[in-house]
Formats: sequence, structure tokens, C-alpha cells
Amino acid sequence: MSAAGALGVVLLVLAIAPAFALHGGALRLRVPLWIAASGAALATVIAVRVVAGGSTIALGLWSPAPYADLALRLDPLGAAFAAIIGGTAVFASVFGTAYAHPRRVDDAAYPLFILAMLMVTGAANVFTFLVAWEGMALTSFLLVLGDGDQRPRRHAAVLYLGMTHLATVLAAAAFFLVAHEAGSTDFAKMAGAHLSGARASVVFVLAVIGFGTKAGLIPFHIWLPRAHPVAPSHVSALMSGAMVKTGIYGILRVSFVLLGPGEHWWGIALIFAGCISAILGVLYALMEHDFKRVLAYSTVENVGIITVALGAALVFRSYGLDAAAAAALLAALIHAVNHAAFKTLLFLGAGAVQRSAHTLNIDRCGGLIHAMPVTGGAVLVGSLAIAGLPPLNGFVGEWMLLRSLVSLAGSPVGSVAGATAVLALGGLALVGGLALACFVRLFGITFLGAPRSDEAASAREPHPLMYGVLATLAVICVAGGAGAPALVRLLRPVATSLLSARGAAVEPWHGIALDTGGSLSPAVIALCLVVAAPLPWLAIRAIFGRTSRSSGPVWSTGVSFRPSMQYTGVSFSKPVRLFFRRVLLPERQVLVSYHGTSPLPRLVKYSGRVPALFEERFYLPARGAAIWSAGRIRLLQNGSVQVYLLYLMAALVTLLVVAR
Amino acid sequence: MSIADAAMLAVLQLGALAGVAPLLNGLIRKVKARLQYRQGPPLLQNYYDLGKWWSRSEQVATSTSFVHRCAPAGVLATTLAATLFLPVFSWHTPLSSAGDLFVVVALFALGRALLTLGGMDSGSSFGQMGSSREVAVGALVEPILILSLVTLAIGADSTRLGEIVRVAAGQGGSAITPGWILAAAGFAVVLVAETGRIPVDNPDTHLELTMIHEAMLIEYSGRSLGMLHFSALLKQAILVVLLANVFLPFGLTAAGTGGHAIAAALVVGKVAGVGIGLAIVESVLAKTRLFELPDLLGMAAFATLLGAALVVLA
Amino acid sequence: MIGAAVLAMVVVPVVVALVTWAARLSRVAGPLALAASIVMLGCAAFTGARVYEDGPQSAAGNLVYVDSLSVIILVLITFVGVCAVLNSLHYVAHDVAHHELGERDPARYYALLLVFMATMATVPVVNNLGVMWVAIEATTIVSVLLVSIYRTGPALEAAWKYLVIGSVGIALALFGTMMIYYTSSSIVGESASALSWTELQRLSAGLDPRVMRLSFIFVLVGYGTKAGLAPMHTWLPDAHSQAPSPVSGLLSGVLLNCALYAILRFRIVALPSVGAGYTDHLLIAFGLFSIALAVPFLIVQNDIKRMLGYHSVEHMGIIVLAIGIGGPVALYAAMLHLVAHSLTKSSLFFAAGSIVQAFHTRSMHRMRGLLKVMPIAGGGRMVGVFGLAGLPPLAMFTSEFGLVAGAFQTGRGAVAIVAAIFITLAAISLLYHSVEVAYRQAGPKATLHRISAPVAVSVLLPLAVLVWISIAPPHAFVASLDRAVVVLEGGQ
Amino acid sequence: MSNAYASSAIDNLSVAMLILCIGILWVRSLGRALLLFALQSLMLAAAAVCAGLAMSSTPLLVGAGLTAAIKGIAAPTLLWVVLQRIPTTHDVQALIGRRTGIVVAVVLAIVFAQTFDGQPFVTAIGAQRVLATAVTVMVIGIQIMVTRRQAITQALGFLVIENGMALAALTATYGIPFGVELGVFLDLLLAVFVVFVYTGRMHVIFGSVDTEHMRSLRG
Repeated sequence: MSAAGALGVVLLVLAIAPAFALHGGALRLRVPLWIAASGAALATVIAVRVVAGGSTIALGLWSPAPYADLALRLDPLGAAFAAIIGGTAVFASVFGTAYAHPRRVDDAAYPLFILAMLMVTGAANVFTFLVAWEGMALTSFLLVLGDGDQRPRRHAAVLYLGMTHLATVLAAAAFFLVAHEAGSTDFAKMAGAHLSGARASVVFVLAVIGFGTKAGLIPFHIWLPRAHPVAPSHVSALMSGAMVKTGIYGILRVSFVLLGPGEHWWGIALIFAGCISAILGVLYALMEHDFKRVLAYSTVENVGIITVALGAALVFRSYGLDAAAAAALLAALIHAVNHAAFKTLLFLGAGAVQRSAHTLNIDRCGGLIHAMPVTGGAVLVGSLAIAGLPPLNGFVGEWMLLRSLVSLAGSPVGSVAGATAVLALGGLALVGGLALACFVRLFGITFLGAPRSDEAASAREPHPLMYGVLATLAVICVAGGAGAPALVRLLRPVATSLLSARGAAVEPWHGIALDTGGSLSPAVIALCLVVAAPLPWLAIRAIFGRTSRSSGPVWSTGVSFRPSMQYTGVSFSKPVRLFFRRVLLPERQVLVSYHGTSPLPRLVKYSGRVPALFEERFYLPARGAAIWSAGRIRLLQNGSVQVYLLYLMAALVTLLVVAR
Repeated sequence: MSIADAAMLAVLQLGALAGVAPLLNGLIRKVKARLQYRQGPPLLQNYYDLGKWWSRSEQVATSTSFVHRCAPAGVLATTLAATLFLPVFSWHTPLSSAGDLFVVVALFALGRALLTLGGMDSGSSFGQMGSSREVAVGALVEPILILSLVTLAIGADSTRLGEIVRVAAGQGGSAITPGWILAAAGFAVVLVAETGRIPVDNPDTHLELTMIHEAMLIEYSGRSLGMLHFSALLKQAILVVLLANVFLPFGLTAAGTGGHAIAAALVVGKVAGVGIGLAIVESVLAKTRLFELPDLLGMAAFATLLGAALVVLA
Repeated sequence: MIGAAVLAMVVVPVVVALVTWAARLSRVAGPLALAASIVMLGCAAFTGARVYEDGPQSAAGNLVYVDSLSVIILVLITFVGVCAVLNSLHYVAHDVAHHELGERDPARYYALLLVFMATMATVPVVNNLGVMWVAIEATTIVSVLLVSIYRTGPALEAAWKYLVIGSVGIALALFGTMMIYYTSSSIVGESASALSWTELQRLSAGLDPRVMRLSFIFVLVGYGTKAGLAPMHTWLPDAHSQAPSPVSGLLSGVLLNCALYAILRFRIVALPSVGAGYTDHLLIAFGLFSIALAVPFLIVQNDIKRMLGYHSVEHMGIIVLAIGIGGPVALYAAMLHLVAHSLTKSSLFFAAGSIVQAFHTRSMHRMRGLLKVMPIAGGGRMVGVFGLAGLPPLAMFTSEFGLVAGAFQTGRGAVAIVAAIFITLAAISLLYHSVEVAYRQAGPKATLHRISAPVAVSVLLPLAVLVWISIAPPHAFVASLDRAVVVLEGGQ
Repeated sequence: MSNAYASSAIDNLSVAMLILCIGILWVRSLGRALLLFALQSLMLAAAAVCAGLAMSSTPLLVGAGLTAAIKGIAAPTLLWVVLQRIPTTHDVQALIGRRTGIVVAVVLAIVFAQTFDGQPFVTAIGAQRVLATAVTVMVIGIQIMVTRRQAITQALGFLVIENGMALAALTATYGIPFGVELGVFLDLLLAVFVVFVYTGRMHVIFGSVDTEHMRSLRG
């Protein structure tokens, strides 16, 4: 069966899955989710074969109108992202079968959501891309909306769909500008357009804003931290792990395939945008106390990191250094794949926590690792991976990016680009440190210490299928670290298809050698750690003999220990909040009430808040202005027939005078 | 360099650093005591402490999990692994093509993560306070550390520490550029912050509210406490050696030219010098308040940024 | 044969109307009207099939002329008409039961409804511009009477404004028609054919461009009033919110199309003599202005039917903009949008009718938990809302895509993008209001409100056809749209 | 009757109609306004007769007769009866001052005269400015509707618009084909009839025919 046929089978499987949601029995057995999982698995296999082979599959579907036909064309770039989407979807769906409550609309929309995302990466022309893009927005809107009885959930869903809809207009404008130049709306023909000068820059800016909104770049990110926490965890995992990558795919498709090498400032702008998104993303993540909002802001951070890599690749390409550009592009792709792995793990972990501890507020959790050792272990691996620490897969992408930035600073790319590279290095290092703080806090407060509420105390291990998926993802994160060179070899054809340069070579003892210089062997590092961990303990035992280990109460200055004495998420992030107070502008209120004249306070009430700057300083005033002006314009319809006739006469007279 | 040479060099480096680390700390404490006109503990006091801790039995809090128990082994493992990527006696490092300066920094970060998680696991408010401050300070220190090393890396056009030292040694006197000076200043601040020395944290006190590094070890006892202290000493030794070799590269030779003995002596001399410098700095300065730290570390960060920019623009 | 079909299509409803009105058959008026409307649909389908096979048909001495453009409008009128009558069966019975309508009113209501459909059906089939004007004026008068059937203050006010503004607008249109007649009669001589647009189209190159420009202005302002283009749209939200919902479904769904049909005919006639640039700029201006002006009224709207009314203004603006942009892609998109809008809007109004009757209020703030209280009407409404907001896979997305694609092809990309942004803002406000109404938690005493079968059919049938033409349009539909595009470009 | 004489007669009659129109704007009481309207309709009928005789086309003459009968006599008297029956003030209740009304009317006349001048607008029988005046009469009709508060005056304004249109139809061309003209006439009659019915119903529901009560539908 040809690859195109297999792709057709995938589309068919995912398309008919919603039919099973209508049947009550099938709904209870979660059949739509299982079909979605199998369809996604098949899609991943096809995509991986396309990327590895560097080939292209084309599959024409039908055409709803003469000027608009649905057709797919999966090239290595699209296939790489299709593989990410497929892989994430497999795990999210399997987890969803145990986690999600059966609801008819959700189970019907879920497979279509995966189908739409796969079609975005496989679209052959502008129409298919926009249909898939809007379809993805609509289906995820329905999933975020769910039964929609709480107000924040409805507002988050409508805000999300509204922003995506507006962004699509900009993205469509970018596509059409190129299509107008190339004379056809087919991506293959548009690739040859290679606009230049101001028009190309306009297309680039439109594409970055349009696709950046879906990717979650600051300042277009405000829908992300509101939509993810309200969506069910397996949907949030899919949105953060896969859907956000379609935004990155869009920027890649426009800047690398449709446009020529372009200006130098494109890459630099992307690097700055990425840096700002990364730093602010992780800072806001540190200030949140809802498990999934932390993960949502960390998605903004990781998208920022990927955008910095894209920016570096664009700067290299604009100076003609295609080998280095390929290396930076590989860094972006590798980090995208790794992010999909550990972000899915963490979101599904959040789902497990929600199911067993019935709360996502980390200040009410604590000590969950005793009740949920497997989930705790998996989330620990996920947290260390997302903080970019060595033996795990998060480190590989960050290392390749940092190494590319060092070579960008060193190579002959003009002073502005060099200075930007240095700033980006400093920024990303800061982001690395803050990410470590954020995820130590998230894992530590939620899983370690003593349980802070009776729900946390009564927590128990979730459904075996759920922690089975989590364990598998944890293994993937570890394997992704040591096995990174295999991933590099797999993704290399994408770089060669875009930039005709390999980007990185695979060294003999399983290491990665970047074309920009510098080499890394995650396997050797992992080996060193594995060997060095037990060695000293055994040596000391051999020399000083065995010692016993007894247990006793925690030391709390002589008073008997109570869980409320522990740090909470808010207090844990206080030092960072004070260090970055000029950026976060925290608000703080302490009310102290006394007993009559005695100096001892009767009650101390603390309330603090870190305002969401972009929302409160830009979006809410804009919305207010829109509603106010709408109210003013509404006075035009003031009810009097005379005024209405005046409008009619005015229209007639102006036309007679103007258009005579 | 064949596998055998690398293995021999690795064992040599590991043994030397592990052996010297407690002595270096003893030297620093002896000099500090002398500056404060008091006798001070004997040079080998650290060895006695380690021996005492390693032979003692442990007491563990009831609410701890495997994270608390495995953290010490993990932290020590990261520090030991870091020694394999450093140029100690010559500009050859045992695993030069496996990792570079980013790997060393990342290993330190992994160590910090495991240590903070271990500190938080017991649930004691001191452990969590120490962890919260450690990660906050760590977040500010990491950019300075990376930028200072990258300043030299850009000059040497490679991020392998061995390469950086070789190029710097090759340049001899001309290596002292404004960029190098700012990077060295930045690295010095990092050295003080990472080893918990006076302006950032006070290593000698046990006053819970002021300490950062010690607070995380408060729940540990016996063998685990010994391992954590040993990894702290080893880390301090690594950083001092890094400062000595990367920023004062003269005296290092290519391996195998018979100059091992001279090179070793020179390195020990430089390390002792830096140790004494540290002791002097500690005695002279007072501890800054935790929330004044951003200004100190911010200034260091700006210095290294300026240094890196100078190297790029030049 | 065509003459007979057309004649039957017009005469049968009028006769049935007269009978029901004269004999006061209130109880049986509904089924009779349904039968008459089905007959009309049959005739329209028959005419459509003949035109599809053998091309444009003319009959009765060239007084009747039906080509693919008029067939689309005709079939839409009759189809939506059948759904409207289906919806009225329950709607009127409910209002009579709640004493909002008198005992004898149903007879009058169905009679007027049938006459209204008959007059609308004559507009697309008539070749003579004068007779077309008379038909459109008749539709105005009959629909005014239908709007004011409730005899309440606001209904009367809405009807009065509709009549006054509509009649003034149509008077201007007549003046425009006469100016065309004047220039054509000086060439053809005084005869009925001087006003038949097939003749006019043939010799329009010879018509005096200055007169044609002025007449096109008068026609555009006149019939634009009837089509609800801004700034002459002011009567539309009032009329649509006060009329009974089946009537507003007809008003919004198909009456606006008739007025638009008239503008299209005049555009075809005026094209050769005044040149495409002139008419296009006018249409783009009106289209863009209508879309832009509708947005503020949609953002702060609270009345469910007024919101749908303003959406009609916006979507008529989109169609006129697409026609103005021109080129085969944009024209196809305009026709597709016209069909999709009629189906979606009428279904939404029929659903809104039963929703308003269930919640006893038109204010969206007081409607809660629509999906739980009325699953069929609520679900149908949500599908309609997604269609109206231009979300795939429904046809409005394909047509808006065609609008933007066509605009870029003819170098008018900027106009399309500005319009797209306004359309998106309108879509967002529509989604916001609809999601609030559909998903807000229903009150404790909210009970499941069953709607009768005919109402369900009237809501779901148009949506089913919409989904059919969106996802897998039959060849006949695509071919007739293509032929309509050829007609719009001045061909045969 | 020769074409030259008929065209000059039509021109003069159309100018007279325009002046009567401005008179309606000027006069204060409704009664006198109705009288002026009746006069205007009769002049329209006269113009139609001239055109009919000049082109000796019987439909034109029948049209003239109809105009005189219905618009000249029947409509004004019907409006007068409605006015008597409904206890409303006879004051015209204009929204803008009389003088500004006249200034606006004159400006409109100039604008339309300028728009519709030139060769292509000479009527078949040579009348120079009849088309311009016809449009102006229509626009002033709209102005009457816009600047008066009373529903009855709006009906009057509507009738004036029809007069303007009929003037353009009857004289500018050979008269639109009889079938069409009959249809137009019928529709206008229906419209006027519905206006009368609604004025009555308005009085029942709102107690007065002042359109101020009809401003509840807003936004």
C-alpha cells in the first residue's frame, strides 16, 4: 500500500471516529479515543518514514468549490511536525481513555482536532491550510468549552477562538500576498516566488504575528494561560505539545520555504521576540499557583526558546552561512520534539494529580509522592527534563541552541547580530536558571513535603493506564537524552530539504557534532552520572562499614511539626518575585488587626497578586474602548424616522456629487 | 589522545581534586582565622569531619521519600562527573569531545536541582526556605557563569574548556584584554556565590534565617551529610581550579611532555593563591541582605555582558 | 411550458390566499398555505431543471425570462418559503393560544404570507424592469402588513419606518428605472421591450454613459435601501425584530436577495456603457461600509433578533463587496455566500422564533442554558452560528476565502483584508453572545422544552442543505453557480 | 399642439410645481399645505395633458385624468378628513425654522439643476429643465418628510415625492408603457392607503400622530 494510500486511511479513520461518539455504548467504552490513538499512531509512522526518507507524499482530496480544492502534500518539514502531533496524540488519547469523562461533543471533536492538526502540517495549498487551521481552532474551541457552565471557561474559549480567528486573517493575508506574486495558491508553486524587499518583509511580519498568536509568543499569548487550565488535561497536553507547534510550523513554512533569504533584521527580531517570551513566560510561570497555568506559561517560555533558534537560523541564512543555519534549525526542531515529550508528560501528570487529589492548586497539595510514587517519579523526570538538565532530552535542544548562538556571536555576521547573540545567550541562561527554579517549585511543593490539605492526604494512585502512560513518557524523556544523536540523524533530511546543508554529524561513540562546531555526547554524560552515583556510597560503605538509618520527626525549632509550617508556592517564589519586582510589578496588601491596646496582633491578613501586565495594560483597555465606541456609534440608530430619511438623502446627495 | 590516556588522566584528575578539596577548604578557614587573630581549626579538620560523618548512622524525617535519600548520591555524582570535563594539569580534558563548558554548568545546575529537591522533601520550613533562596540565587548566577565562560569561548572560537585554555595559553600576555578582565570579575562573583561565601551566604554560621546552602542540609545527618559536604568541597575545588586554569592559563603544558610535575606544582600554587584570595575577601566584606543580592549579581551580570559584547564587537 | 410553470407559481398562492382570507378559514389556513408553498417549490424546481438542461428560458412574449441567476434566487425563495410556512404552523398557533394574535388573524397571516411569497417569486422571473419594480413595491407593502400583524406599539413603529423608508427608497429606484427607459426608448422606440433588460443588455453599449451613471446611483440607493445596505439599513433591525419570526426569516433570508437581484440586473445592464470600474467602486464602497457599520451594533447588542438583523446588513455587505471586487472567483464566492446566507439566516430566525417563545423574552442576557433546555433548536442554532461566523467546513468559510482570494487576484487585496478584519470582529461578537446564551447554566426550574416536528424540520432542513452544499456540493449546484457567474459578467 | 409650445408649457408648469413645493415648506398650517398639494397635482395633470396632446398618445391623457382625479382631489380630501377626525394640532410642527428650510430647498434645487443640466437630459419634446425640477420636487418631498414631526405631513411628503416622480415619468419620456404605469399607480395608491390606515391605528395606540412617540426601537 503506497504511503499516500496509508495517509488516506489515517484521514478516513480519524474522520469516521466521531460517528462512534453518537453510539452510547461505544462512548462509554471510549471507542472514539482509542480510534484516535490508533489513527495518530499510524500517522506518526507514516510521518517518520517520510522524514527519514526525505521524500514527499501527495494526496488529492475533493474540491468544495472551483477555486478551492482540498489536497495534501507531506514534505519532510511538514512530516516532522506531523510526527510530533501524531506522537503527542497517541499518548494523550490513551491517557484520555482513562482520564476523560465520556461526553458526546468532546469525543466527537477530539479525533477531528487531531485530524485538523495533521492536515495543517500536510496542507498542499492555501485553502486546505486555512480550512485545517480554522477547523483546528473550532474543534479545540469545543474541547476547551466542554459543558461550558462556568463563566471563566466560556470566556477563555471565546477569547481563544476570537484571537485565533483574527490571527488567521493576518496569516491568510501573508499567504495571499505570496500567492499573488507566484500566481497560484499551491505551496509547491508558491515556493518559487521568492519575494524580495519591502513586500517580503510585510509577508514575514504578517506571518510572525498571525502564527505567533497560535504559537503563544508574547504579547499575543494571553489566550494560552486562560485556555489550557480549563481544558481537560489530555486536551491541554495536545494543545501545548502539538497545536502550539503548528504556529512554529507556519512561521517555518513562510520564512524558509516561501520567502528567500530575506533581511538580516528578520532573524534578529525573532531572537528578541523569543527571548522576551522565554523570560516573561518563565517569570509568570513562577508566580502561578495553578498546576496547569504554570505549565501553560512554560509553554510560552519553550516556544520563545524555539523562536530564538529559528531567529538564529534566519540570521545565519541571511548571511549565507547555510551550514550554521541548518544547525540552528535542527536545534529548533529537536527542542520542539523534546518539548512535545516532556510537556505532554507534565500536563498528563497534572491530569493524574487532578483525578487523585481533586485539586490543581499546588498550595493545597503536598507529599503526593507517597501516595502516587509512579506518577511522582514520572513528573520528577519531566520537571528535570523541562529545566534542561543533562542526562534528559531537554538539555540536548538547549545545548545545540546555546552552541549555535556562541558560533553566531563569533561568526562574521555584523555587530548588531553578534550583540543580539550575546544578549540571547545571557537571556537563555537566565531562563535556564528560572526554569530550574520554577519546576523545582512545582514538583517540590506538589509532590514533596507533608500533605497540606486532607484532599492531598487522601490522594491515591490513579488508574493504572494513566500512570502507565506517564511512566512510558518518562522513559522516552530519558531515552531521548541518551539517544539524541538518533533523533538528529532522523531530522537531518528536514534541514537538507530546506537549506541544502546537513547541520550536524553523528560522531562514532553516539555524540552530536554541530556544523557550527562543538560536540556533545549525552550518552557519555549519562554513563558518567550512572557510574558516579553508586561508586562513592559503595566506597564509603566498604571503608567505614554499614550504618543504620532510623527515622524521627522533622526538626521545627522544638515545636511539634504541622504541615501549615511548610512553604507554599507563593512563599517559595517570593525571592524571585522581589529580585524581578521592576518587571513583575507585584501588588501586596497586609492587614493587621489588634486586640484593643495590646501590641500583639489578633489577625494578620496577607493578600498579594502579580498582575497579568499584557492583559490589564493593553487587552482590557482595548476591549473597553471597543465597547465604549460601539456604544457611541449605536446612538446613530436613535429611532427617529426623520433622521433615517436624512441618512438616505445624505447618501444620495453625496453619491450624486462624488460619483457623477 | 587514546582511551587509555584519557582514562589515566581522568583517574589522576579525580584523585587529585578529591584529595585536595578538603585541604583547600582547611587552608581557607586557617587563613581566615589568622586574619581574625585566632588560632582556627587545624588544616586537616575537614578530613576529620568527613571521617566522623561517614562513620555515623543517620536519622531521617518521617515524611521524606526516595528523593531525600537519593539526593546526596546524585549531587556527588554530578560533581564527580563535572571533574571529567575540566583541564586540570594540561589543556587536555579526559572527555573533551563529549562535553564543553555548557555541560559543566548544566551538571552544576543538576546538582543544585537535586540538592534543593532533597532539602524540600523533609517538609521542614528551613529546608524549603533554603531551597527557595538557592534556586533564586542560582537563577541569577547562571547567566553570569555562562557569559563569563562564553566571553573567552568566543575569543577561542570553541566552547571546549581545554581549547579555551590552550588558545589563552598560546596568546600569553596578550590574553589580558578588557573583555577578559570583566569575565574574570564576573567569574569571581560566581565563585563566591556558588560556594556560599560571605557577601552572598555565610558558610560558618548555623543561624537558620541567614544561611542558604546550609539550610538545605539541615535534615541530613551521618553518611548523607558527609557526602553532601564532600560534594560542596569538591565543587569549590572545581570552581577554584577553573578560575585558576581558564583565567590564569600560564604554566599549563600539553600532556605527555614530562612537565607533569612542574604543571602540578604550578596548579597547586595557583589554587592556593586563589584560596587565600577568597579568605581575604571573606574577612574584608560583610554579608549583604538577601534582597540586596540582585544589585550585586546584576552588576556582575552587566560586567560580563559588556565583556562579551566587547569581544564580539572587537 | 415555462410560462405555465411561472404562472402557476404566482397565481396558485394568490388564489389560495384570497380564498383563505375571504372565507376566514383560520384553522385550515396553515396546511393550505403549506400545500400552496410546496406547489410553488415544485414549479420553481421544474423551471430550475429546465433552465439547467436547456439554458435560459423565456415565455409570454419575452415578459418572463429565467436564466441561471434568477433560478438560484427563485429556488431559494420557494425553499425558504416552505420552511417559513412549516415554522409558522406552530408559531402562529402558539401566539393565538397566548392571545397575542386574535382568532381570525391566522387566516389573514397565511394569506399575506402567500401573497408575499408570490410577489417575491415574480421578481426574478420578470424581464421588464418596470414590472420588477412593481413586484418589489408589492413585496414591501405586503411585508409591512405582515410586520405590523401584532398590533402593538413597537410593531406599528417598525412597520411605519419600514414603509416610509422603503417607499422613499423604491421611489428613487423607480426614477433610476425611468432614466434607463428614457435613454433606451430614444433608440428602441416606445414599447414594452424598451424596459426589458435582455434588450437593454444587448444595446447597452449605445446608451448614454452620463445618464446610465446617474440612473445606477439612483437604483443603487433605491434598491440598496431594500437590500439593507448601510446607511439605508436603519429600517432592517426594527422590522426584523418586531415581525413574527417566520416572516423575519423570509425578510432576512430571501427578500434582501430580491432587492440585490435587482441591483445585479442593473449592474449587468449598466456595465458596458459605464465601464466596470465605476460600478465596482460604488459596490465596494457600499459593501465595506455596510460591514464596518454593522460591527459596533453587533458588539453591544442584546436583542437576539436585532443581532440577526444586523448580521443580515453585514452579510449583504459581504456579497455586494464580493460582486464589486469582481473576477470569476469573487463572483462565485458572492453567489455561494448569497445561497449560504439565505439558508443559515432563515434557519437561525426560525430557531430564534421558538427560542423567544420558550423564554418569553428577546433579551439574550435572560436566556440561560439553551442547549440543555432546547437541544434541537439550541443545537441547530449553534451550527447556524458557526456557519454565520464563517468557520469551516461550512460554505461561508469557502465563500469568504474566495472573496479574499479573488480580491488579491484583481489587485484589491487591502480592501479584502480590512473587510476580513471587520467580518472577524462581527464573528467574535456573535460567538460571544451565542456561547453565553447556549452554555450559561440554566436556572433551577428550567424544564426541557420540546419543540414540535414541523418547527424542528424548518430549523434543521436548511442547515442540512447548507452542510450538503458546503462539504460535497452536487454538480448541478456548482454548474448553476458557474453559469450565474457567466451571466453576472455579462454573458448569456 | 406643436412640440415647441408643449415643451415650454411643460417647463413652466414644472417650475410652478417646484414653487408650490417650496410653498408647502413655507406655509405653517396643515390645511393650507394640503391645498397647495392639491394645486400641485392639478398642475401635474395639466402638464400630462400638454404632453399627451403634443404626442397624441391616449394613455398619457388617461394618466392625466387619473392623476387629476385621485391625486388632485381624492387624496387631499381624504387627508383633510383624517386631519379633522384626529384631534391633533393643525400646526406643522417643523423641526427646523422655515427660513432654513427654504434655504436648504434652494440649495438642493441648484445642486440637482447642475447635475441634470446638459444635452442628454432634454426631453423627447424638447422640455429643457423638467427632469432637474422633477428630481428637485422629489428631494423636497423627502425634505418635507424629514423636517416635520407629524405622521400626516410625512404622508403628504410621500405624495409630493410621487408627484415629482410622475412629472419625470409623464413628461421626460413618452410615458412609460401603460401596463407599467398602471402598476406604478396601483402600488402608490396601495402605499398611500396603508399610510392612511396606519395613521388611524397610530392614533388608537399612541393617542397622537406625533412621531416622537415612535422612537422606542433604538440601538
